[in-house]
Amino acid sequence: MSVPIHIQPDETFVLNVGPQHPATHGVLRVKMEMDGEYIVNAETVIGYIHRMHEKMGELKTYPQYYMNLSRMDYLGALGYSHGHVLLVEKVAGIEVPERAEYIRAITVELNRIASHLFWFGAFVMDLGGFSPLMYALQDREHILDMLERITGSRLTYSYYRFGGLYNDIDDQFIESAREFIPRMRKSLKKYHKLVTGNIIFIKRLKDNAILSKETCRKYGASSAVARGSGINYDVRKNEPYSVYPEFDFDVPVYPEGDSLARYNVRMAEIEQSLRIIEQGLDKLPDGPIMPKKAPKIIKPPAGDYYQAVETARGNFGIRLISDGTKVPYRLKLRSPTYSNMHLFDETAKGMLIMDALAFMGSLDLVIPEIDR
Amino acid sequence: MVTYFSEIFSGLWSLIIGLSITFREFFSPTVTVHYPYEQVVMPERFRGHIQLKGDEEGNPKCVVCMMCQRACPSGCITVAGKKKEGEKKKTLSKYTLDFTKCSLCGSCVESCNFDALEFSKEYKLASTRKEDFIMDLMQRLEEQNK
Amino acid sequence: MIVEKTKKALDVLFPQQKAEQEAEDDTPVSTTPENEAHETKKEEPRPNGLIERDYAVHGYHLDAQVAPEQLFSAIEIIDGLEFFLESITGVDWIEDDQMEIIYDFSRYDFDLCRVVIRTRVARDTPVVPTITPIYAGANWHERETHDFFGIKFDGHPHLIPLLLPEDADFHPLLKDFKA
Amino acid sequence: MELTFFNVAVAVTIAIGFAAINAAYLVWAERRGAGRIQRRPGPNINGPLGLLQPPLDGIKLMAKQLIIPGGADKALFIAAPVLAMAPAIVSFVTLPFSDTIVAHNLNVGVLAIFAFASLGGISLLFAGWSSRNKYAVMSSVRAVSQAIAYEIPMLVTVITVVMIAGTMNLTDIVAAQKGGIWNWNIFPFKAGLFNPLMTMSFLIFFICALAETNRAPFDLGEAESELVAGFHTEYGSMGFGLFFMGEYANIVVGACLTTLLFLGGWSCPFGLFPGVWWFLLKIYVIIATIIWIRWTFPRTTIYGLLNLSWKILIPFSLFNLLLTAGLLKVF
Repeated sequence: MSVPIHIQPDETFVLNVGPQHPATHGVLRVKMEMDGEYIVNAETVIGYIHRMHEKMGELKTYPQYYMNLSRMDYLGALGYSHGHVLLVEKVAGIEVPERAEYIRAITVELNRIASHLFWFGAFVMDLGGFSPLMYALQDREHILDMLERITGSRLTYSYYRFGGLYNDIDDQFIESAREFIPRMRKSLKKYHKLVTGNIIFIKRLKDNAILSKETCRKYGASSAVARGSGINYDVRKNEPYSVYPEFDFDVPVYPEGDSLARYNVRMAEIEQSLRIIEQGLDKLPDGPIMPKKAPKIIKPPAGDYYQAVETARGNFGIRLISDGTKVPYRLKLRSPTYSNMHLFDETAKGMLIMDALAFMGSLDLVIPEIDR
Repeated sequence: MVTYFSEIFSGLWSLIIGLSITFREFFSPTVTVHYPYEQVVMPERFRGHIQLKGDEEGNPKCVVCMMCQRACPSGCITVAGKKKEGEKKKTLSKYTLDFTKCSLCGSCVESCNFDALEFSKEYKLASTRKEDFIMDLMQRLEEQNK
Repeated sequence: MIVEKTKKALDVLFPQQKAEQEAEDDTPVSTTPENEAHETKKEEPRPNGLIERDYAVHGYHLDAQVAPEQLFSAIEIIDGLEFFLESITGVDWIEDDQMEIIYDFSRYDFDLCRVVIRTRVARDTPVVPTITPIYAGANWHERETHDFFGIKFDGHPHLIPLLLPEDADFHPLLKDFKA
Repeated sequence: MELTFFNVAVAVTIAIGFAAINAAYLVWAERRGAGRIQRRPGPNINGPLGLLQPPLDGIKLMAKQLIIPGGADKALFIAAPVLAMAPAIVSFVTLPFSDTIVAHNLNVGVLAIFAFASLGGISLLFAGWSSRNKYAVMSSVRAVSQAIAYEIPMLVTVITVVMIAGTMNLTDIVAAQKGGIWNWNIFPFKAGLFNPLMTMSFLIFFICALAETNRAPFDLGEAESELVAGFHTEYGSMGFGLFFMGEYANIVVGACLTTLLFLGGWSCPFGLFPGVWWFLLKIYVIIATIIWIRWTFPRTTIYGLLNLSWKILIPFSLFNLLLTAGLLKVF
């Protein structure tokens, strides 16, 4: 609900929604020039957790770079490793066995659900409801335990290797994944009854920060931010990669463009990921998880290559410029939240600070992924 | 006028549904692990800090081939070996792991062809001094064997 | 079909390549644009022009190299064809003493076409016109490339360091940068 | 009971004692209730079931240093927490717990309590303004606008009840509701008067009580996720302790008032043996619902909150007032 503001220049004061603030989920600072509760203009200041992954990319060989990707976005780490591994396999021409592809798809989708659940809990807590966070984390705990059993760590899995996986999954993982799906559907119903139907929640998010298709295109927004404004763009469908063409799932798109639409998109995405996991578990072939002669030293031919992948937060792209040596010449990481967050400054003009922070919550930010 | 009232009643009804859910949650059992009193069991593939594997008589299987030192992205392993006279293979003299820099990616365990390294199940590693994390794995192996 | 449309739209920028194209069409020469690009890359830098790439290998369809002056008009064509800005990458070619800026574009709808526009600038005077008037989303990308490479984007409204601390005067991604 | 110094001293200490114990152990009840709602046990380490938690918290708070920020307006900064706690405690003096147990039976009991309640809004303004912190100023402005917006419908519903009972003396109001559950003000078919909207005015009063004490969906004053900690951001040890206790004391006062005005005070549902235990039972049921509501709903926006009050609560309560006046005139 943006109201035209008529401000006298000396009337405004600058409020630092500073690096340490409960609503920014990380070290992000928004310098807001405020007139009372209305934001006159907002300037996002990032870089507080910038670790220069791209320089590390130029100093380390390809196999040594596995762990950097999961440190970029710790909530949906597998999606990022998937992009990195797909790129190098495409460039170096490494064959990936069918079973490894399926396990990758299943674990990426599980990780996507875990990331969406964490977002759901944090978003409702941003709006003031504390209990849904605990329910969401409780469901997410099941996923983390499942993934910890097979990969060895809870968040920063370096589980994928060029050509396959670090180690294979066992029957207990398959059985716990199968048993997880109905339980997750039951709690999804609970969330819809507890939060989505709640009138306070709907009144809070209806017509909050409406993004037009044009703004999304100008800023290059992706995932729920673009799909919430009616743009049917999902890298798994637009540029099919790995084993996704075998799964039939649909991409939830809501035309309204307000925070409620972005919320609905992500909740529907959890349902779609459950469908993918179900089909993945049904079609899981046996066989090896690493090619017979997996090359130890990776030396991709010189040239300029690009690979885009759909992660929980949007279309993550890696550009690799290799000069034929063991170490990449230049590795550019295109992080989706970087573009999603960029449109915050323009949209937050004229909004109340409460609506602006609700809008920031609906963008699903992970700050280390913005700063890289 | 009708929508005005229907909106109020549907709003109240959604609030009551919300309350009913938390009411049911109130009476369902707690799911948290009370940490200091109940310990958490780490799964078998859990990646704690790496440790040396001893053969039957307890001395490390490591043959000082330096593969792990080269494979580590952050350079936290330093290995030193010396050749005892009369034996052709080098024996391990010093194996330190700088756990402050280690990011548990597992390249070292993967690159070791002599199965001399494994992940420990250690997760209670809080300490106030940095030096506690420069671990001498040989000494840990001896303690383990005792 | 969108790939051809973009190709035709971008060809207008390279009149001399069009003349060479006619010459090449009537004398069927076997070298496809693919490996012809490889050869030229080794000896002297690639002439400005549009090359069609194989998506399966490279990950994008069209690869156009433009001079810095033509950059603005090229981006306007791309904006006209409803592309969205994916990212801006800077590359420091220290051997041939040049800096390259790569603009990635992709599409929201289903007929897939990824376009890459690249410009090369001299390494010691890296100045490129900004594209923020067309794509507001390029603001941060340009500031970041300025942070890491020192490439000046003239006309940029707010060119202060984004990811590096405010008073940073070093450019970490340059090949001769010593930490 | 005539007014000797001794009687008043005993009555006041009992009232303050009741308020302090209640405020402390409500904190414990809220933390355990919230824990159970979120499938975790809540405080259970200090003492059996965590019952020693509130005193230990109190000691911890007192041990901490009370930091007064640099440019703060010292007088107001210190006055604010006292002003938050004082009205709640003082209004316990006039609250009757049963027809015999009352500290001081004022003839204008209802008026006195609401006079003290309005002081609460001022304490938020002092706290926010004097701690010279942008977040605190914003939250105090919000809290004051909320307090004003919700005082009006609250007072209008109270006037309706006072009109039905004919007096302002709380004991007499409860006496008017004696005899059986159908005689309470919450139900429309009271003897000699049929007013269908009474249940709704109970609901309005309950919502206003929530909003008045900055609780549940209306806790815009100390909105943790936006304004860091709202008006008591800069308060250290006992400053924060007083605000915290003040909030819970206000909740108890709100619950007592709802019981007295609408649920027939200490009269028993089937009219047999009235007594103070019915009164305490009703209070703690209402407090449990307040805690239950807090951990279920998200927060409303500032304009949603003000719209709710000005556009829905005030018209309904005024209409209810006129309807009751009309019915009283007719019958």
